[in-house]
Amino acid sequence: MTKNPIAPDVRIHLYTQMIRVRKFEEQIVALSKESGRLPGMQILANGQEAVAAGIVSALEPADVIVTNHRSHGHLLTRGADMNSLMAEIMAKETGVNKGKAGTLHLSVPEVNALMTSTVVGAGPPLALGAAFAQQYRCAGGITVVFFGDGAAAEGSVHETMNLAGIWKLPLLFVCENNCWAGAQRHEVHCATRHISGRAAGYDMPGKSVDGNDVEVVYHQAAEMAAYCRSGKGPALIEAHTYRMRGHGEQDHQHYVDPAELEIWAARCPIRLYRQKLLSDGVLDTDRLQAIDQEAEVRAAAAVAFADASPYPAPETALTDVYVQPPLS
Amino acid sequence: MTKNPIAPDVRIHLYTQMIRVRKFEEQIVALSKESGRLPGMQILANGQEAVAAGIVSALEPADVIVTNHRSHGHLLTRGADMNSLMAEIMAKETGVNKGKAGTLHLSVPEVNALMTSTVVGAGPPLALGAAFAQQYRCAGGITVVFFGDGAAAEGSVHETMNLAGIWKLPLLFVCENNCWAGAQRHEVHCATRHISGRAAGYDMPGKSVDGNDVEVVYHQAAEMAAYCRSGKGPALIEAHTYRMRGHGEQDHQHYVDPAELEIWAARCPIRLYRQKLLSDGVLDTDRLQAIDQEAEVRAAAAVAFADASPYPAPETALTDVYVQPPLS
Amino acid sequence: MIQKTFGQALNEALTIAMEIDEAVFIAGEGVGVSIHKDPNMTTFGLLDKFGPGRVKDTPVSEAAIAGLAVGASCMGLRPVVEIMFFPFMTLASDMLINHAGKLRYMSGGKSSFPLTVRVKAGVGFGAGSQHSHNLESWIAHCPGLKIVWPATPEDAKGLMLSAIFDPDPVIVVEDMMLYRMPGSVPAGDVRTPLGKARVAASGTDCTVVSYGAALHTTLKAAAVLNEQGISCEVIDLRSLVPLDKACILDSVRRTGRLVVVHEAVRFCGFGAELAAMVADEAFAALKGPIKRVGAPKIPVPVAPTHEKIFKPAPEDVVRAVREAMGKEGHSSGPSATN
Amino acid sequence: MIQKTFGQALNEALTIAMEIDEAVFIAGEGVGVSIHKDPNMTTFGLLDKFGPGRVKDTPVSEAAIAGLAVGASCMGLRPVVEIMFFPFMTLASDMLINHAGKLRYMSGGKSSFPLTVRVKAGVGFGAGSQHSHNLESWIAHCPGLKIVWPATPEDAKGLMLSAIFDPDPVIVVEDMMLYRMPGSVPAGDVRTPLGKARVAASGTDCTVVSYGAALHTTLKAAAVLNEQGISCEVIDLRSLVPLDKACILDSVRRTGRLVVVHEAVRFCGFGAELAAMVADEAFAALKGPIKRVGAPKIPVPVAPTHEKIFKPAPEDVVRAVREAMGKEGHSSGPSATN
Ligand SMILES: Cc1ncc(C[n+]2csc(CCOP(=O)(O)OP(=O)(O)O)c2C)c(N)n1
Ligand SMILES: Cc1ncc(C[n+]2csc(CCOP(=O)(O)OP(=O)(O)O)c2C)c(N)n1
Ligand SMILES: [Mg+2]
Ligand SMILES: [Mg+2]
Repeated sequence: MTKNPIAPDVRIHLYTQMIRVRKFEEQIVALSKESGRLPGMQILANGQEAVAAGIVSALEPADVIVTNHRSHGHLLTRGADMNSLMAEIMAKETGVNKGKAGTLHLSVPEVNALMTSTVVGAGPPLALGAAFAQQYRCAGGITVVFFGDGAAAEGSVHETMNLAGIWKLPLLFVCENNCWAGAQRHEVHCATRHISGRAAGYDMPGKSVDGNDVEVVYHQAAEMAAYCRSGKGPALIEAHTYRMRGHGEQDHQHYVDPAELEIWAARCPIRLYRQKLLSDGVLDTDRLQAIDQEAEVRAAAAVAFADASPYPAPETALTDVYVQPPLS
Repeated sequence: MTKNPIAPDVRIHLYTQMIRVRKFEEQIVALSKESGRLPGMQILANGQEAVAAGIVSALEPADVIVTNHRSHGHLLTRGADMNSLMAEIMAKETGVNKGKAGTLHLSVPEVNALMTSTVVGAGPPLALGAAFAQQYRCAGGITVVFFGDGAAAEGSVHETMNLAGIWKLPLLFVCENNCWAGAQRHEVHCATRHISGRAAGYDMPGKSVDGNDVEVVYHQAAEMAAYCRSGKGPALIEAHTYRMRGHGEQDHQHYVDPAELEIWAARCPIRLYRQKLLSDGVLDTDRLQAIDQEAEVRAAAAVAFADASPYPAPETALTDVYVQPPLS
Repeated sequence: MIQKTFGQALNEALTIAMEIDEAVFIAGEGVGVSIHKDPNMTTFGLLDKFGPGRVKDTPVSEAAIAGLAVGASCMGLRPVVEIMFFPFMTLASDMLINHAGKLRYMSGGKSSFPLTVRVKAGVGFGAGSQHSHNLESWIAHCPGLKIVWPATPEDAKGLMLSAIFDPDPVIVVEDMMLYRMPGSVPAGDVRTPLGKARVAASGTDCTVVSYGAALHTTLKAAAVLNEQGISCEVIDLRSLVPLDKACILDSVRRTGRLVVVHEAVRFCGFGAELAAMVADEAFAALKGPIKRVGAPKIPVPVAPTHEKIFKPAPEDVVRAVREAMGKEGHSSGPSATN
Repeated sequence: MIQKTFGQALNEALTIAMEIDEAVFIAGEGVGVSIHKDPNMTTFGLLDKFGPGRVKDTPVSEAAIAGLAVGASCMGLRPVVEIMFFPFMTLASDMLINHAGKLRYMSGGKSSFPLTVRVKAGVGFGAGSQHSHNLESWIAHCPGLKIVWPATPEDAKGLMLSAIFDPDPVIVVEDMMLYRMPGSVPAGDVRTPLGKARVAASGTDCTVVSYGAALHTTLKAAAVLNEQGISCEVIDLRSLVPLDKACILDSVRRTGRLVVVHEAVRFCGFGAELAAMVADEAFAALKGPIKRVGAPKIPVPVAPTHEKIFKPAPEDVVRAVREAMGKEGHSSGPSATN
């Protein structure tokens, strides 16, 4: 595949996207240390920002994304509003889902982040329906579904790949292989090193890429998205990356080899890209600092907004179950 | 793979197995024309006898088989008693499962035909447990699970292959690709022509073979069974064959191209093998007729036995749910 | 009104829905090409009429079929998908329970899921418990879903149309024992509202609530009881969720007695909810014990002699009503076992 | 008796079972290596003690995990597998409902399935409805399965041991809200029999039946009611199937009143079966309406203000008992919605 060089503004965009995710989640890390600030578990994309930024930046507005429990990167890079996202993570009334999603089920339909499921492996069948609707309406647009290497073991993923392969749906599978499913190493939950090897069994192209190199991910996404858009059918990208902060904030990684963490820390996608942009002269340290600064301020403002928001009124717990609630 | 020639007595055994299945099912065809003789649907292995005979004949007594809704061939070749099998198909008290299985759930643990499920795709996860027990006990023995090309689309099959590949279980997957899942042609329910191509994605060997050539199936089964037995892990055989009488006896195949049926009729595994044994001088027409005769008589006797048996007593419907029934 | 079978009525409902709304499509195993060539089958002829673009045969992949419905409905389509037999609903249950029923709520009301799931239910065709296992109480227990169970050709058409155009996920149970039942059906897009029960026979002594094929068992029993001088008010529930509580409570407040009849296992069956509701909200009106007629807690058997034990018969309903009336020694039968 | 937490008691039960029977193995997602390093977790330390041969970490494959248990138990092993959270039971439900619960019956009694499924339940940890959804009534409705729900460390150990060595499939529900609850636990292989309820507090005015974490809500309410001069007999069910009908019926025949309390959605919840059973078999003894305290029919919410609406509190039980006693205006609360 010929990689045409990426325009400077796009490269700056890619960096900006990653740092915004990082700063946003750093606020969550801080909050999760104070008890009672955040309901439920806190699951972060820290270390995987290049996958979200690289994939989502290659999409068009009409494209749909479906994500999972590790969703912050996908949603922010897709354009979700930081304030209402942070408010939702705190389960506040001003949250993007009125405090009914919490951190695990954030969905932002207004930016085509259509559905989120924290049931591992559930994203693909949901995305199947979205991609089918796009094909059915001939409206153009593709659907991208993010799932983990652990999720690849769920039967639902197999059923979806087979059906997408038969119907030639515009569905891009993005497997973030971060070496872990909970406390289970990849080899404990997956029979093969590369999940991309399964694509052929569903008559679709599959590629494994370095998920910590945002430009590699971006190029691969552009290529595969074009393939899906052209009507040829589904495709699979496996992005090899690493989950830097454990499964969630309550996970202190007692089972993780510190040496392995160090290796991946050195491969931090943001640090790598910062160096690259500097050495390529796309940005100087001042502009970089300004971007980082702005991201930091923005994230802090989101927390302030969320803090200022109340929890939803108790009785609203009973609404939004049905469009047309049963009479009785 | 070097195919050592098959001993004459084994070849005669293979033929005998196939013709016994055919004659047994011909009785069912006749019975299903008389209303009220057989409860439920009647699903036959007609045309697929070579898969059952070839695979099962390559197994050892300690090996376990798990089968599905199209089970007659697997069970008879495994050594199930014809009388109690026919009685069970008629849901009689003398049936192998006391009239509680009917034709769809026949299981014959006494010959290690351990479990049968008519839930498509359920066999593999059940077989996973059996193969795990064999590995856990280091008792030797492998598990063979029969499933269809349609079943290959179920998520449970994927989950099982992945887990068997990780744990290196002594589990032989046998996919009978008979070109159909109900009224859906293979290409309507499967993204690829060959299901064996998926094996690599689970780190196991996979082979597609001519399922209408009993010796080819037998050789492949012997090779793969040895592989599983050796502790190397699971393996997959895809046997290409054809469902000659439609999905079940109520299916008149209005959607099937008669020309296709003719082609496969000419490839009838029994006819082909009869010719081969004759031309190789393993059997002469008299001995062949004697074998066919014996199978016919045996099958007719099974019907007589079943006919002479009563339906189970009504109150026995309430037993066998639990080993230790709830008190209340 | 035109004479149609139950299956033809369902077929007409799908035809009308697809004609009036491009957003309606159907999918499932054999909904296009079927091994049956039978006009009494719900999807008969739809592939020829509407083509493979809107009538989608699928692989044997229940989770994906349900996911297809959830995802496509979230995009504004109106999927009508089939889960062939009720026991296979287990394979679709994550998509239906954890997604179709919950995603709207968790979106804060931003998303909606106007999908319909058709499922075949029923006891008495000899296929056994992996093809036959009525699980309506599972669906009814879970938030965000609706479930209807027509007992007549007219309601088969009317409820199917209402389900397809309802803005929420609706499970439509098709009772296999009824496909060939004839009846008069109104022409055109005539809908039976969800959540409205029907008084199938009015009476004064005992309220008997049922649905699906069991309703007809109940009506037979009511006729017998009539000759014995016991007047039953028979209610055809039609819709389990939403539930027409008012209709049931009003009737029980008049009769003072309740019997519930269904073919599902009695223990924790839907009848338990009806009995519990009445034992709370209409307690003051009750003159006798609430009886439930349902299956014993065993898998659906195969042998004809066993199926008789499993499936409620008119005599069972007659006995239950007489017990509710205090006219017979109390017995809760084999179905008491849990 | 030794002081242990609920989680430690479960852990001890697994340890004892694995020590006394080689056929016992455990499997599930993180039952070996867990992100938690917490002695209050059921499987803590078992990998070190028994090794990877008997403590099997699995992929995220619930159907395969359940199939592993069904198949291995049919071969004579005693699998103890974990389905991490109750909503994921949907993914294992075909294997459990259509296979674990039916294969013995369909084998004509030739096969048996001595398996145990551990599942985490509970409301109040803020993770929302895809991690929290109590589905005990699903299991209880289906033949061939047993289900227990301990409320104390002693029963956690005793029921787990009974479940593992029971010859039939048993689902053991572990209430997450109880893992850290301390209590005294008998040493050694001491088992709590399946199907025997426990009278947690004897009383004369009203029978209140509960299980799991809801039992403790109920006991708090009973104390309040005592001060109001209302004496409750609180029954800790412990085992839902088999159900100790005699214990419940006997109590209601003495008190004349029944209130059921659980954290599952009230509509079609397990409480409906208890209410229906009593409204039939103990009708003559009833002095007031049967009340059910349960969750409204909504997905388990996330916000603390919403969780309060969902989860039954002692005040809700107090109100229900007073209503059952005719001491308050009738109100069935938001949970009436279906
Ligand atoms: C069906 C289901 N089973 C188990 C879980 C619990 N769980 C949450 S995340 C997770 C690991 C998922 O691993 P992976 O798919 O690789 O995603 P990652 O967390 O690594 O991003 C598990 C087992 C779940 N949420 N859903
Ligand atoms: C889970 C499930 N879905 C649907 C069915 C209905 N059904 C029975 S057999 C069959 C086709 C199976 O095709 P295949 O696996 O190729 O087996 P074959 O009948 O061709 O031998 C279907 C869909 C079922 N029994 N189980
Ligand atoms: Mg992962
Ligand atoms: Mg087939």
